Amino acid sequence: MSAWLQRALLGASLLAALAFPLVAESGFWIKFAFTTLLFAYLGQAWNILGGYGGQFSFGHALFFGTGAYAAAIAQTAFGLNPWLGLPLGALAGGAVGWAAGYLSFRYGLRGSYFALVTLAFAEVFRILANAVPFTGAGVGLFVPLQPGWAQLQPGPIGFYYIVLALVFASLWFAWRIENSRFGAQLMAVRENEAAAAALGVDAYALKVRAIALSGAMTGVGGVLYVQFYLYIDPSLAYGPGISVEILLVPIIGGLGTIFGPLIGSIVLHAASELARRIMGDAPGIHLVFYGVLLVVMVRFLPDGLAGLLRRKRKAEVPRNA
Amino acid sequence: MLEARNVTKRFGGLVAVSNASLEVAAGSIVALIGPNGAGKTTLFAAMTGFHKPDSGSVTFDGADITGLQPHEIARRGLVRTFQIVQPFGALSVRENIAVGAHLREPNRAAALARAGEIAIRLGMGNMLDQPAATLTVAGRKRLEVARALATSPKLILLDEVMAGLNPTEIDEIVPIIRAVRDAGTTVLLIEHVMRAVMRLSERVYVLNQGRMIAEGTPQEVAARPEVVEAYLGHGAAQRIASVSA
Amino acid sequence: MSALLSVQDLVAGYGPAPVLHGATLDVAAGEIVALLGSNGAGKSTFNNNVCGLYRAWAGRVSFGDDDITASDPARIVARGLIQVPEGRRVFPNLSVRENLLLGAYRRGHANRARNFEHVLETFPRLRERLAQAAGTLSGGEQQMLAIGRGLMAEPRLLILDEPSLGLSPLLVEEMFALIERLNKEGLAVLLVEQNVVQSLAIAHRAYVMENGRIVLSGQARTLADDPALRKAYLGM
Amino acid sequence: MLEFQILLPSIVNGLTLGAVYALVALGLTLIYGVLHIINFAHGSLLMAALYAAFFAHAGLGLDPYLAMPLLAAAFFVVGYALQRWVIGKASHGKDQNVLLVTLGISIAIENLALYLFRADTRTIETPISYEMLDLGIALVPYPRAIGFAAALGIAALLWWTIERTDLGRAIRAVAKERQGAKLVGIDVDHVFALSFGIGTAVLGAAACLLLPSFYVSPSVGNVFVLVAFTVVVLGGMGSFTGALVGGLAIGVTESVGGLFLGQQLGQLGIFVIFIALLLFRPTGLFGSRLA
Amino acid sequence: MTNANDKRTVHKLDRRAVLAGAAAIGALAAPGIGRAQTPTIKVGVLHPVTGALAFSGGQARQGAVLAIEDINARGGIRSMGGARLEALLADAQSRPDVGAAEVDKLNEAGAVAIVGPFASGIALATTQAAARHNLPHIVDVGVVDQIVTRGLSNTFRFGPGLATIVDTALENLVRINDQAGKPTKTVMIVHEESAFGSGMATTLNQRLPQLGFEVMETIRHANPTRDFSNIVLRIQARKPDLIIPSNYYDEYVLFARALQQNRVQTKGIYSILGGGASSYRFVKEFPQAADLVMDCNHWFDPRKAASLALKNRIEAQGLYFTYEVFLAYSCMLLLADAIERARSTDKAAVTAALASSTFSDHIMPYGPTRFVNGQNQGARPVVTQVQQRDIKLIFPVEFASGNPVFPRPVGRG
Repeated sequence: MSAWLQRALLGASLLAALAFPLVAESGFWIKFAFTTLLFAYLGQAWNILGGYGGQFSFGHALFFGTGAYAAAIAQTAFGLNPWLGLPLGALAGGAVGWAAGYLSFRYGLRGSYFALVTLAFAEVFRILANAVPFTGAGVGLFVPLQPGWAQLQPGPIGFYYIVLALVFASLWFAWRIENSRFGAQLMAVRENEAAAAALGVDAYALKVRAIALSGAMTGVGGVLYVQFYLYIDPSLAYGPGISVEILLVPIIGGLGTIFGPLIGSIVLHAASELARRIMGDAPGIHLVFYGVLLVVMVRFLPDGLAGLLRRKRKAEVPRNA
Repeated sequence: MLEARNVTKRFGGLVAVSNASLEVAAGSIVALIGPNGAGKTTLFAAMTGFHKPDSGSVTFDGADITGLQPHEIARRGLVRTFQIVQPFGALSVRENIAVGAHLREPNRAAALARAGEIAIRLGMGNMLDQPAATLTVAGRKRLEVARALATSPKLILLDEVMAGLNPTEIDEIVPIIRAVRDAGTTVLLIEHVMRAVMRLSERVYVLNQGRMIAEGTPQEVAARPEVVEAYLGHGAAQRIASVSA
Repeated sequence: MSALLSVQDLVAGYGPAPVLHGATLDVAAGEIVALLGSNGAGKSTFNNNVCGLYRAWAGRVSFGDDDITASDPARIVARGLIQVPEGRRVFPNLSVRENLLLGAYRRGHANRARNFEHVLETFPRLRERLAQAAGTLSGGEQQMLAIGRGLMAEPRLLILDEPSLGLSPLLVEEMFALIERLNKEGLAVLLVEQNVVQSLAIAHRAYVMENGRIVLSGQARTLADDPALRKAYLGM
Repeated sequence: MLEFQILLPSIVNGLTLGAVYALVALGLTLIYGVLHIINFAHGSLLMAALYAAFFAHAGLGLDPYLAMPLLAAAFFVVGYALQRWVIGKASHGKDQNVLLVTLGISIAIENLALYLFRADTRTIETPISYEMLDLGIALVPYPRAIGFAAALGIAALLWWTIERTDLGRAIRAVAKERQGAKLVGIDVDHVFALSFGIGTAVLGAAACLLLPSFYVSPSVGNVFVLVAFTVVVLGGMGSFTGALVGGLAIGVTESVGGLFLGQQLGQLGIFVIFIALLLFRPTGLFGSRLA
Repeated sequence: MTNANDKRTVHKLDRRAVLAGAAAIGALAAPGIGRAQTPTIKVGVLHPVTGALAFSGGQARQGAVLAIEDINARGGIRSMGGARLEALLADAQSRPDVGAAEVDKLNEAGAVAIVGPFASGIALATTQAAARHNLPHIVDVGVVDQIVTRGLSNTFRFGPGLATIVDTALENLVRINDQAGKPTKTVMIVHEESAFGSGMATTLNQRLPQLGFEVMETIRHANPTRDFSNIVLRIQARKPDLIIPSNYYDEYVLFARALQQNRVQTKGIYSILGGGASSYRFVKEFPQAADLVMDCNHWFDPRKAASLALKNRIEAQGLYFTYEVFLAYSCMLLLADAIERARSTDKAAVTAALASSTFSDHIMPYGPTRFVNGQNQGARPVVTQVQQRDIKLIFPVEFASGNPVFPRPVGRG
């Protein structure tokens, strides 16, 4: 694809995205777009660590929930304006990310072990959030309904634009990663930690930075979620469901690619919606279809969808060369 | 410039390197030879922080670097390549080399530009945008060298960069290594290809069964029967002697 | 004498570029044939494709009367073509006894007890280590175990990939003596080695591989005297 | 203090609970140890097995303890087929794809159960449901005492299979040295599928032991799956002894932790141990026999 | 043509919608298109029929769907020419965000109002989403008080909230305890960790001491809890007069079984919003464990013929007659009544009709319907007791179908 055509396509999609709420009078499709974009954004956050850094987290709910709770608590207990909740959520998510990274990378956890420890961190937070009073324990936290931009409750269309902006920011950020020293070194660590170290790359510091960044981004997503639904409880915030949903997005779309998470989120949400409409109302049957679809997709698209769309750069690495 | 003193490294019960010492003078090309499994690569790893020596010390540029992390050692200007090539498979050749260049060059564009220059120097100018995973063995070996060179090292440790290359390719790489030295980087290389060792190095160390068994000029070393035996097997010296006689 | 193993124009590799560019080689029953070449010349690629670990790109491999070009390793093992691979590939988490027993997993199961005794007679040192995990053996012992495991399958042809790698000169000597002895007992051997001199000393015929091509071949004794070989390996 | 009065019986409770965890973890640890994959469908396969046990009882009048060999065999076939023709084929040997495939299978199975059986929570009563075994220090319901004994038995059987049979040796060989295994003529894909099948067969047995003292609903797998992961890590991925001891240890931790920290926080202990172990001794308490 | 199993009225969200996109949906929403003959009125039936809450969600959906069948069988909405109700089924997947998205979908598909969504957490999200469209939303189950205290004018809760439930439970507890000569002094509370269990426990801990009871211990357990043996051990050690459990069905089953296995003897089990004691399934499967257990919960009015008819129909389908069923059923009747009076499918008109509702044709033991800030003031829970394998209503007295047996006779249970 020529650079010109690429740019034209990008521009057209941008315009389409901006104009979407004006054309789609449907509240449903706007909310559908909001959710899809929110997970594209969260997936991109995961992609920084998992796709570019090669560290698979099964516990991104840890950052999502922490961001959500930080903003919700600050707002309900201390009357903080939710706009300030956004940076607060980033800070909280980043701090938890840093701590989780410090602990796990310091002790050299990789692969399945890293995945499991992040899962466990999220579980610990879920149990704690259920037990301690300031999170509202099992009852959860209610954010007061105060519609309007001032309190970051701008209505579905407003939220759409906010999350669209976040998605653009995350795309830009991923592009930056691909074109910066940080990103180059991060990818080098993903590909081969020993070789990277031999070239003077401090893999540990890099991974901690990546997880802190990813955590901060995810935390912001949590804040947005809480502002949109005005409610958070421990299993919504820290349950394994949210972690899995976040990581599916970039894996399906294409790991370590700029547009992978966006594509993945669109495909997953469209598949889920399609499954409901095709399979009808009987409980469960559409999710059976969705599950099978997932398996079939992997069977025929082992490199994610982005693998189809972009020039095939990743040739098979010989396994026993 | 680099001095390893009485380095010992054990793996479980196996002593891979035993009390080995070597010295590399600034501006020289030194070779470390020995049969497969002699412990050459382990010694490299012990000097560059990938293995912590069980005893002994390594000094570089006057400072003790024993037990430092690999990236710290690399930052001081001592960089190794790997015998079993370790390309960043999904990245292009240019991007691979740029990872090395980034050690001294934070700017992305500048690092990529430097990667291009180095690739051209190593005769890889036409492969810049190829994913590293698609390179041939020879290409990967070169990439190892290119990446290491991109870090602007003071001393480069080359681990069997000629293994698997054909004679023409070896003839190409020999002057490149010499040029590296002439540009101011000291070279220590592990090599099996004796032809190249003979042509390149000023000093040769021979490691066998983890012990340093000889050192000297290439000619001195090649003349010693224990070296020939270590290489070609027991009795080879006599057999060769009888054949050449 | 018809060939036991016959490889014709084998082209193979990993990823996009071929490593072998059309190698042709044969081994007759009762022979020791040496395949020589430096690191990375393509010898292991050759072995692995002959043994079915990888699917060759082109060419033909036949063993006995069978075309085994596209066979899977289990079937090739069942026919009696056994490889003792480079790096030994013993099962480090299994005991020496278990490693040997598994050697007869696909072939030679009926005579397992007898062959087991025979291997222990050949390698008395393994008898002392029977209960020890293979991963804790020394390099030489692991090499013996790998060969012993190969013998458990009652091979018709044994491919030995770098059996002298990492062994002390004394052990190397022993190893070559052993190979010679096994051959005297009737076993055909394809010896893949870097150790030129000693390999040529025991082999009947030899091939020299460089960059995925056979560049020299002939009677071992003739090759040993070939100045081209000496120059290539010693730079003299 | 109350806590100390009931400490002993609560430890006994923890042990019987832990035996169930161990059973669920045994299959998981085998699959991880051999295939090096984290099987996210494990919980939903357990759920499917519980339904099978339930319908064997409700439909055929088969006592769950008698149905055990039958279910183990049936689930062996299920597991073998899943690995050989679905997971192995679809994952292309990539970890992230294994994750997606097992997740997809798990979503499909769970919701198929929901569709077919509705979300009702179902229970069965056996003649011994309310009989108690008096151990002196504690009363243990018979179903749980049986579960405990059977868990030990199954672990021993697995151990014997893995340690003492050719199949077991082949499995261990494949776990650590695939190339070597191929060179002695082991069909690696077959062994993978066998291991997955055995791991799933254990779930079939576990379901029969669990059902009389538990319930079944489409989401019941989630109740055990996280704990099973914990047990596997605690015991060392791939170790049967580890899974057994780990399961018992987790059961006791949960039980005693619940006693002193409150029932809700009792589960916290599990994850704290889990994290500490991952950080400081990722090979688990027992290292690993397979992996 | 109106047999009970006629499913033709159940409209499925068809695949046209996804293909045709937003514009088509707009057209679809226009009333009457393609159905010129019989006017239909679409109502949203939104429940979590997959995921963790699938059982309750499925039951509630069934109740709502049966109500629609009954309404249509009676001649539909008479004030609108016998217009038939048509259910738009939606699945919240046990998640608030999905529930909220479904509300939008229902709105676009032309729903006049929504009945649902069983759970408090989901209700908070769905009522708010419906408020954005001014779409009337009747909350069938969802006891958390915040649902109706946020000033959403579209939200109506027909059933009682948490505060009312606790009030009723305590009022009756004092009454039966006084009647029996105050045998109960000490109490242990065993509750699940989420919104309703925790909320309950907090309130009980404040109120019980004022009423002369001593709370010996409050045990909070996680969902799921795999083992109740330790909790039972504690109960055995403390020997409270009364146990107050408040948990979901799965946990309640394990709890009850453990109590029975260990032969725990207390003067009574008095559950509040318990998962088991007012469940016919539990009574049938665990007759001994259920015997004489009391529960303060939602319940139908056993004196009304309609309730028993409905019960029989549900049981004929192989289902259990649980509170989700009759609450959703009643809520749908409430909605139909409002549409009848509004004589319109205009959302504002229906909202107004709901706000002024005095609906009485339901099957609940409620006082007169009167909405204040969306909460039905007539709503009240009742106390039931399992007696002779049946569930009897014992409080309030005016609806009672049996007398409380308290304390539990020694040796029983």
